[in-house]
Amino acid sequence: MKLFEYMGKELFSGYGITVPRGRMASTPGEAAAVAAEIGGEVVVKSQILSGKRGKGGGILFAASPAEAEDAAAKILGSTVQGLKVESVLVEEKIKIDRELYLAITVDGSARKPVLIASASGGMDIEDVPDEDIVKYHIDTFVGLQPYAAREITRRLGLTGPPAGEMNRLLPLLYRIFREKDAELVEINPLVVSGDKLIAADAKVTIDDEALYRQKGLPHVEERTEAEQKAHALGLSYVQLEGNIAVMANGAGITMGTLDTLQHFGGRPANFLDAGGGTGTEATAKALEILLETNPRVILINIFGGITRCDDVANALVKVKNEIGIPVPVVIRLVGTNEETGVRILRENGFEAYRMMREAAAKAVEIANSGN
Amino acid sequence: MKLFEYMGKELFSGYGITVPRGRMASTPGEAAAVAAEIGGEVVVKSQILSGKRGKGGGILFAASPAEAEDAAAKILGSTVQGLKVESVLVEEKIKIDRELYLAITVDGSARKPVLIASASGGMDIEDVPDEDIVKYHIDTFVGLQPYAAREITRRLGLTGPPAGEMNRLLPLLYRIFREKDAELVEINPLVVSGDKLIAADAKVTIDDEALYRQKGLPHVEERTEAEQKAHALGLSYVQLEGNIAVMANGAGITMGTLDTLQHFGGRPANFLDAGGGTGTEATAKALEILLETNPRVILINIFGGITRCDDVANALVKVKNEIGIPVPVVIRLVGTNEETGVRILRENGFEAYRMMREAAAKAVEIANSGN
Amino acid sequence: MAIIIDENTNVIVQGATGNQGRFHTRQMLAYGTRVVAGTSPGKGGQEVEGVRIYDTVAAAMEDHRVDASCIFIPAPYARDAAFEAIEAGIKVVVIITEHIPVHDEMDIINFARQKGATVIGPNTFGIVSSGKCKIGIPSNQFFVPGPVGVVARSGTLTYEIVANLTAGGIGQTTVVGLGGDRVVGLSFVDVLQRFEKDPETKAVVLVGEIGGNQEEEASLFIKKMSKPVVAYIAGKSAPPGKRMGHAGAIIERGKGTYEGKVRALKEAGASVAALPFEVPELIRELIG
Amino acid sequence: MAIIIDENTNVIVQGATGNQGRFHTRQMLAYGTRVVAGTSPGKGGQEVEGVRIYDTVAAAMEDHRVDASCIFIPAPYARDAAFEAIEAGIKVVVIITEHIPVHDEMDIINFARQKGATVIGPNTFGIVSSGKCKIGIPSNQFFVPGPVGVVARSGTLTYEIVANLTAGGIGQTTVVGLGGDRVVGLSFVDVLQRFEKDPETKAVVLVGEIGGNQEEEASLFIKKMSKPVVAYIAGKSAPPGKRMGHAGAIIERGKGTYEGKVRALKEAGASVAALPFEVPELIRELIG
Repeated sequence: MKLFEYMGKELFSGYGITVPRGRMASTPGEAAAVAAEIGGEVVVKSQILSGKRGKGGGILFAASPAEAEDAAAKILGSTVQGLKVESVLVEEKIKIDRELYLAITVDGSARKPVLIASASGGMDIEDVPDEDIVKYHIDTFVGLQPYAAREITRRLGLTGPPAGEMNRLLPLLYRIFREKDAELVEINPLVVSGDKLIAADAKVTIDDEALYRQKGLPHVEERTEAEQKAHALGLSYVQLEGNIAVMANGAGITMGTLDTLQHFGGRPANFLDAGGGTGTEATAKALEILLETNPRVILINIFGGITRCDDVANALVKVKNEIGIPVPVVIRLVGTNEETGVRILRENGFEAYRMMREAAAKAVEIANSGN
Repeated sequence: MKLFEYMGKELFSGYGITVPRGRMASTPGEAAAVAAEIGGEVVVKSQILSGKRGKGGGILFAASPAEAEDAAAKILGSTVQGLKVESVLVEEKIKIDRELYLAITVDGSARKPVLIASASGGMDIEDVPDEDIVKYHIDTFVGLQPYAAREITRRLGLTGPPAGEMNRLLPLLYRIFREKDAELVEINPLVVSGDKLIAADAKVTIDDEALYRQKGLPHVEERTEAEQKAHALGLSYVQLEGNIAVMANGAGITMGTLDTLQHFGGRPANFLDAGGGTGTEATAKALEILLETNPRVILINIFGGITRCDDVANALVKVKNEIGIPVPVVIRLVGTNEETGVRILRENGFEAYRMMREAAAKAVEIANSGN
Repeated sequence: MAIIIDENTNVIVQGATGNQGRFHTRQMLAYGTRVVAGTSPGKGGQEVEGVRIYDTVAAAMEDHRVDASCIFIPAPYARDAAFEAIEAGIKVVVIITEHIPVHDEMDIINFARQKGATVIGPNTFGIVSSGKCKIGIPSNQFFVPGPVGVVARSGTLTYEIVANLTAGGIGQTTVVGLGGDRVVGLSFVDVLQRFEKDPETKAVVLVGEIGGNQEEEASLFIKKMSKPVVAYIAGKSAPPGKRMGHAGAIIERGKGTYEGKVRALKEAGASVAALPFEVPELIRELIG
Repeated sequence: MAIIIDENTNVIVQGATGNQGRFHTRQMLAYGTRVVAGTSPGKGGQEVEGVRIYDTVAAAMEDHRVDASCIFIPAPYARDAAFEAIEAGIKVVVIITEHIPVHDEMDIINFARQKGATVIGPNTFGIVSSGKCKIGIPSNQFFVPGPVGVVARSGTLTYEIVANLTAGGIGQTTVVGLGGDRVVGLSFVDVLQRFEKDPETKAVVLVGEIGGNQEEEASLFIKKMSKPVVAYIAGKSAPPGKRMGHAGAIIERGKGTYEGKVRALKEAGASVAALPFEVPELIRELIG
């Protein structure tokens, strides 16, 4: 779960990390009021779950409350990086002596947290040459100790009061990362402003799997409606842009099914992993979600292990009888209770394939037949 | 620093460990009032920094507020285990189904915390046979995890609701041990009372070296006045019962000096480790502490390394000139700046020995000469 | 021969009294796995499918030699269960549980490294040394002994490929599921090293997917391998920034793409199947 | 030969710019110790006694091979300093600092074990391989090369004994101060094992004291040693329940008594001196 910038900054601030003074506004008038309260020059920042807002016109500067109102009027309701802006963060404009980059994330390869820092902040870390990046892996049992902070600070070339501030900040950022089950905490840029270090941006991603124990955090919903419905059923669903609705059991085989469709010239409408051992009821609900996207054809690819073929067949029959299925359904069904499943399908007017290849080819043929 | 029982119980309670209902009283009248508030039978417990209060008459039961008043009158002001009782803890008398023993302490040999538990509680753990004791070493980086709690609970033979309570309690006790820099947290007995586990006693010792970062704890002063003065100077002082005041530099050599005195038939008045590199001022103050105990003789044993012999000599001269030294002083002085030190002493009427053996023998001779 | 587990591996099932634990205990026994005990706090003394249940792992180990554990404990308690197995000295810990928080996974693997334990998973189907021992959840009928080692990040896709191999008369030495999460105990390299040393394994099938850089790291090792490798990478059609079911299957900031992985594997000399059902044909070409 | 450190040991001083650090850097250099660098956060680039100061241990190790560290950092920061040295890969960490909280000491030793480092102290005078290398605070003049290994819990008492040995013409291979705290890195057994293997060490002096059960554990090893051991135990006259200067020197609940230790040592075949100044005579009797 990604947090909006302002949420990340509230989190930072609660841990003692300095952020610019500012508040949220959802109308141009509010933006003007916040700017007046702050005084002096301000920044008006669109709150969307994407980076690169500056290039998309999502960040504007204003020298007065009136300018702030204009800026907010421009940004609010506009679309930045494909996302609609519903609120802005109005903040003091801070003096920038230097911009740093700082992040802690999960290194899947090392199976450890990794701190990534650079004296070249303000740009995408991917664009910073490796030799300008400080990487430090953290032992989760030991944590980020003061000595490690000092060493990172040294390697960044910081000295004087900002070095002291960095030594203080690093363990705080790691505490946020651990205590909030974050996958990523990123400050870019981290601004050296006189003796201070100020987090001018905040990108925080919380591990979805840990949300059950992170009750204190705000809820941010990134999923589409269909994705939310699938999620509520415990299924993985990703909306795509094609016309072949897909259901398979298992993340890998679902990806493989999409790849096969694409290989044959088809365009998948979604990724839907129905998981293993999903029963008739949930499978039927999953089918309903697929129908709501108005596909040309539905492809079901079941390699039954824990998933029973008769459950899948019964789910299909149930949906057909209860709400009807207005589009063709292509089914590949093998594995546990295959014979029963195939018989049920036949009795209800569905054809079952044994080979994934054939089923995928058939689905593509149907989808593309009207073109 | 040892905590009084009631302090330990307050600490426990703050962490969610169940303790009997009760309050402190420093007069019999207060004890009666607390007993009335609690209702039913109560126990009146002397608050002293020693175990075995029961055998010393320091714990009495009372069936009514009047009896509680009587019990408190008996205990308050009395001497239990050599310690004067200044207050009592009045608590509900709890139903005892079973008594357990539970403690976490530092295992110097393993260099780890060790949890010690036994189904035979209510007695000294030293009297419990080894096979009835569960020992579990804890990795400080891993902590006491739920699985370890379950295993300890199983080995104690607990089942049903008390087992669940024990699983909950064990990690709490370890948290106290770690978060409060404890050397010992002990619950004896830990009472099984119906479905509950109740800490009927609390023995908590905090690491003196960590008190600087344990600001939230109450302060308990166990030291004698002389010990406090020495401690304020950064010196280690232990009051003993003989008549030869001793100062040496280093814990081992100070012990060795006491042993030598005793070997020769003398009785040391104290242990005073003046440390290494203690200057003239502090050494003079340490001498003043020794004088206040009215010894027959003072033995100073300095093997100078970081400690400079001239500093010690000057301290002695300073005390002699400023407040006078009414008893003989025997000095052994070798090591860094030995010649200067010995010259200063001679010029001021002190004799210096080179050998510890001779100095100790001389001190004993003087101490025992009047007998 | 086989890698990691074989016919002498004694297995316990943690969480054996739950639905999944019970079902798969039966399945594993049916496959021939030596399931010597199960654990379930508070249920010590019960039996599941003839297997004795203990309250704790340590209790089970008082009565049995235990080489491996199979964990079916729900995600919020899985970290504790894995720690229990590792501290008790079990050397192979297979964590079937999905949805474990990534910070818990880092802790588990940290602890396992300290204690010298091998973690398979989390979020894995498990591991099967064909005809000898199955620890995990795949259906028994797919796995028959033969010359091919299989290592994969995903489950059903692997069953599909293994079933195709088996149907084509090509059995497997050991089939290892690394797990679909971003942080798992074993990497492709860890398993490839073992296959390279295993005399019965003649060729290896690697079933990867988008996200992370495991396949790229594996490629560096494949270059040095004496045995042929056939790879299939799932997720060619996946859009960037979206998790494709697995927590680890996501293209982030231009990293972990299908193209990058396939390029690395091909450069390393692996045969890369464009579609999953092409794998058996490629294997047959290589080891005839 | 010598144990743990020798003439090739490169040493850094952590906290080299403080009073103690500065003084003992000079003394160690005077003894011949290869002090290659010092550390002091924020003071990188300065010099102390001709030794270059670095901000961090890692920075020092970019320029120098470092085998050992000598820590003079105040107690509240000593845990961090020790962790820094251990994580940087230094294999011998001598912690002079006293008054370190015992929980910090447990953490330090836990971390050292994980990383394979040897911790000497805390609250130790250090270690001297006579004529080769001194890491710590004893005055230089006491230590001359010879056939006796010395291991002790306390400082000045050891200087007394070593000075008596030296005065009697008996030099030392290595003198090791374990440290006076309840939790320290090395035990008597750890050091006795090394002396037993060291060809130059012909006899060992063990300077123990009341409290703990190190001496009792040492006795079990002394039984198996080929080399003679002379022991002195301080604290015969100490009352129970009182800390005699050292955090570890306390008789608690009837454990750690003088009598128990002396009995164990004598049963193990060690010669036990009743008084500290008897040690040289006993050594002379044993190795002529």
